[in-house]
Amino acid sequence: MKKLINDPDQVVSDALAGIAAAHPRLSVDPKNRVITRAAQTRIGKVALVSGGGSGHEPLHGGFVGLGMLDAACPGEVFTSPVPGQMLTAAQSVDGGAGVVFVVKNYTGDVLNFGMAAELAQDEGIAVETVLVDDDVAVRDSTWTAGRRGTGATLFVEKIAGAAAERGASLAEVAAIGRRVNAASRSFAVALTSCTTPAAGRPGFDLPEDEIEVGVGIHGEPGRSREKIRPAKEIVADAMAAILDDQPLSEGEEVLVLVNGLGATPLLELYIVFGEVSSILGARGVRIARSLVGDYVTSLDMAGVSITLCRVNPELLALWDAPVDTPALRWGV
Amino acid sequence: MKKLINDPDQVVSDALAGIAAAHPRLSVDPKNRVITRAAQTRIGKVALVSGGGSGHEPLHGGFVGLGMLDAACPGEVFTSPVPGQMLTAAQSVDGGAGVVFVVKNYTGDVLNFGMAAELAQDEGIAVETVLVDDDVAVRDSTWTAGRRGTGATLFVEKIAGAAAERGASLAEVAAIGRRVNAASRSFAVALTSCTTPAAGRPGFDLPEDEIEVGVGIHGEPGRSREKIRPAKEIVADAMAAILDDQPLSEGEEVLVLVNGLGATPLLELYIVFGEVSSILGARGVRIARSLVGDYVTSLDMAGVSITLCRVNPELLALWDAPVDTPALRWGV
Amino acid sequence: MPEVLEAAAARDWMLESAASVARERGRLTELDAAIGDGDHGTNLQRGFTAVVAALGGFDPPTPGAVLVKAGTTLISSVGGASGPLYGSALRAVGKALDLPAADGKQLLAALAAGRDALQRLGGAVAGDKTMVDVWIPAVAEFDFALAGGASLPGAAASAAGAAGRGAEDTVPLQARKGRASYLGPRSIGHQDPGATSSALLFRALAVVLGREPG
Amino acid sequence: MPEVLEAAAARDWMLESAASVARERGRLTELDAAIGDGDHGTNLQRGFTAVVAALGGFDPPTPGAVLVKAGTTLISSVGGASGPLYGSALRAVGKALDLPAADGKQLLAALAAGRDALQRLGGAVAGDKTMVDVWIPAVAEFDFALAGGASLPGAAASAAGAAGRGAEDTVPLQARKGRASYLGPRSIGHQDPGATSSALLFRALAVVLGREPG
Ligand SMILES: Nc1ncnc2c1ncn2[C@@H]1O[C@H](COP(=O)(O)OP(=O)(O)O)[C@@H](O)[C@H]1O
Ligand SMILES: Nc1ncnc2c1ncn2[C@@H]1O[C@H](COP(=O)(O)OP(=O)(O)O)[C@@H](O)[C@H]1O
Ligand SMILES: [Mg+2]
Ligand SMILES: [Mg+2]
Ligand SMILES: [Mg+2]
Ligand SMILES: [Mg+2]
Repeated sequence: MKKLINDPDQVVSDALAGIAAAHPRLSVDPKNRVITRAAQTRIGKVALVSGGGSGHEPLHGGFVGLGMLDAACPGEVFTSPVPGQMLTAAQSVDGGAGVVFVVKNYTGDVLNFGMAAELAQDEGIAVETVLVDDDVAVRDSTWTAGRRGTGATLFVEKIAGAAAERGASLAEVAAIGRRVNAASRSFAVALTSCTTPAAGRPGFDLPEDEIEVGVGIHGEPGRSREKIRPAKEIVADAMAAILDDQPLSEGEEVLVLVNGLGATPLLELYIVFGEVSSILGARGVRIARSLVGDYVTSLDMAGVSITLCRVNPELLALWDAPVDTPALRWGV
Repeated sequence: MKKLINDPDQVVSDALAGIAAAHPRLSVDPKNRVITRAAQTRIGKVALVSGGGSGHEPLHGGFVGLGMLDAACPGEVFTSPVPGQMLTAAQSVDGGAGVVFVVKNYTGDVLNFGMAAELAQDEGIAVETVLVDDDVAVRDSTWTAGRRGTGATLFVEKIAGAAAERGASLAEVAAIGRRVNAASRSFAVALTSCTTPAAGRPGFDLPEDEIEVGVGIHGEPGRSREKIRPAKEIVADAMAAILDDQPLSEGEEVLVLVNGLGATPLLELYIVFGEVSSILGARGVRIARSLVGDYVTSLDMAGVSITLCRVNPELLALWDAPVDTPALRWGV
Repeated sequence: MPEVLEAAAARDWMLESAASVARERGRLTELDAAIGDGDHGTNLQRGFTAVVAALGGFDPPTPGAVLVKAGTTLISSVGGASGPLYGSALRAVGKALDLPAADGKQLLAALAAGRDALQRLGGAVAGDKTMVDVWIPAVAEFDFALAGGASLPGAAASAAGAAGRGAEDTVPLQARKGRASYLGPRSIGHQDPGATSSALLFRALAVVLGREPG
Repeated sequence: MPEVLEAAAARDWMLESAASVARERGRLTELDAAIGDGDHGTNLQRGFTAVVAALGGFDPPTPGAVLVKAGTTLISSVGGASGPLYGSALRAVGKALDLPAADGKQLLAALAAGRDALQRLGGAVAGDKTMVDVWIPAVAEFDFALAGGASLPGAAASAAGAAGRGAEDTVPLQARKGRASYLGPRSIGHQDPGATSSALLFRALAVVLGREPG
């Protein structure tokens, strides 16, 4: 394993020090491992708190700022944070209007955020939880822990964050977050696994001519293993999985996220985006807005995830609202 | 080689199609391979044109837009564009006030942009060329082709672009670009090589415990090969190379770019930034502004480059001026 | 050999668990890398290191207090799925041992409470390829042994054996809970990391209760 | 065998060059991967494919027009360092052959003009580990052979031999121009890709001039 780190056990602390130094508009509590906006929450504004295992940067810390999250709680690499972190975060950003927890649907995150919600409510903080589960590679059924939360997290945090900034109530912000999640679908393909500092070697080994299809963002193997094929075919399959699950009809509008998993050149992401856009174009589906780049990563995994979110003018206006975070910035 | 591509010979064309689909505020000429702003150049505004081999995305196409470049000319992967591209670009973006070519110092780029400048001048377009050569890993002497242009290109394009937006003259814009280059220094370290679609295998092979120190952005080996060490030590050496070449004294202000070469997790880049900031802090040098992320990449190379640019209030104001491009956006 | 579990033995159980987690860290992480995300060993090592620290200088009158403290510490230091699950289980065991010394029946009831807390929180049932597949047979065997007249150490030893077999028996199962469930049929053929670490905890209990007092 | 170079032979020279570049593409790219950026073979293949297309249906009265066209095409299709360099060199050769048929002396003068254009544009001198290290000895040998009474094909053959040796002689050199110079001493021990492709061009000329007319 070769990494630009000092010590596998210090990765998260060292990175937090760098985040603190790089982003004056954020404030980092290294002891409790909480990243908040430097500015206090406006009284009466609903606060958004998210978090999860580290290794997905810029998610979540890179989305803290005006118009998006109020706080992020980074856990160890690929390990959900502990309830104490979310409690500290909720206490420090609650503006009296309550706190929305944005939680990716993984057993660890669900359990830890769940305990944190109880603790926060005991402290008199109103908490609503929005569960993100957009990954269609996982069949949602009694046979699994349910769909994973992946790329849609960015859409939920941006749009719900904008609603909160506009003064929406706790129930409204949570409702919008849930609507965005319900309107979103994702699918990911990996060309390589990734290596956590602790494990020191890849989660799985892929031959030079094979890819993992339907992977998550934790280096776990995917739904199946296939031979590498032209991007056109790989994207066609991923889009089919998404569109089978959520058919889109002519004239509908979507947000598109073509997301690099960490080690994929932007040049390739643009090739993927080109294929996505011609598939949608052929169906008469309009790409209202899009992002191409690394937003929800899996350490040094090479691969791509595609996320679509069906939007209407209301959600689009919230998407376009000003945002000022390390990873997303416009309108300011 | 595993890549998300359709055909090694179609990589640049396919990516251009994706860029066109992803960025409505850009206009892409696929035949001549020129990326321009969708909006015509304001009459009287100096136009900035850059370009170079592909594989460094978001450089240069991702820097086209308000406050930065007017046009970018992507060559084949790691191959400088041909003079005809820059001529077409200059003709389509010249606002009557002349065109500045921002050229990274590589023989191929220098020769092709040089020929393009002659052709453009024959067409009656005034051209000034700003050569970027910030990489201190290369000893500038009669013994080499001179320093390579790397991370400082972003600083030059942003700051000179802001000056042009403010109505500076051709000579002034070129002069500011040259000042930024003269005030900038870079150094890069690679943990892996990168693989061009055409070559199909890495430019060099690195054992699991070795790194290449002083690399460029074209997968070429670096100045020397060393054992992997803690990030703290690797960064200390890189900073020493930079600061030996351009000593910074207490109280001076710098822009800092901690740039991923393509396959480096953001988590690691933040660790590197933390080390950079403590080294500068110890010298009393203030980080006025910073960027952490992938901006000047080398396909799927794992590694990092560090660029410092000494700034004064005037340059800082130009840095802070509004910019609206796919890869850099603020103030709008 | 002790016929009751006292506070000191409860502490020893946690220290022995910490030691064996440290020994098996690599294996637990490897098992998790195969069907999860490769952090189970690191997670538990971090957690039990915190438990050892928390128990240092803490000596309460009851075994329950020790285990509640250990569980709370795991919840606040592990994260992941296993932190809340083990934390809640140990807290439940501890809450049922709010007395100076627990005999076999009392310990059995406490372990059953831990198993129930685990299932309540995680919603897993037998055969889902989780820790539960160790807790259920281990507690049942503990019960069976006592009923058969076994001593406390003897029952703990039998339970540890059942726990080990339960962990091995997760190999052919398809996971229906936790990360491994994402793999669907591909989760078959691998031993569940959490079941494996649960077996370590039951083994640690047997080791501690099997020691000659001294 | 032809004692003069006419337009048809000039075209054949370019077609033969295109063919050998296509054959050697992989090797040229590998040499470039070792001390450059691994695109030399692809660059020249792209360029000469364009040259072949440009020369199709184009039949001018002079060999010079053919080579000027070829050079211009390389400049507009190759990019990189080699595009402008080969393009300018061939254009210079062509400009010096503005006549229906060139004899040995005239071809020598034209090749010398190409060499000079190459050096003027790139600023490289003998020993810098570039194409120049092939052009200089090849042109010198062409001159020497003619002076020794060799026929045009004979002089071209000798020049091709010298070109091949010149390419091999770049192995021990440390690059002082182009990307390879970034490697400093680490560029020693590798053959220069551009020198290698230049040797292919001189070999192609010898092959074409060595053919029985038919
Ligand atoms: N719903 C659940 N009920 C019981 N045990 C579970 C459940 N989900 C996961 N586990 C256990 O947790 C173990 C994984 O723990 P760990 O790797 O530390 O957490 P994470 O999966 O969050 O990385 C699994 O091997 C499994 O035994
Ligand atoms: N200044 C120069 N003068 C002459 N030849 C040069 C010079 N710089 C580079 N070359 C030649 O160009 C070759 C590399 O060509 P190519 O790989 O196509 O371009 P690039 O280096 O831009 O990738 C080198 O092997 C060398 O022979
Ligand atoms: Mg985990
Ligand atoms: Mg090149
Ligand atoms: Mg795990
Ligand atoms: Mg090259």
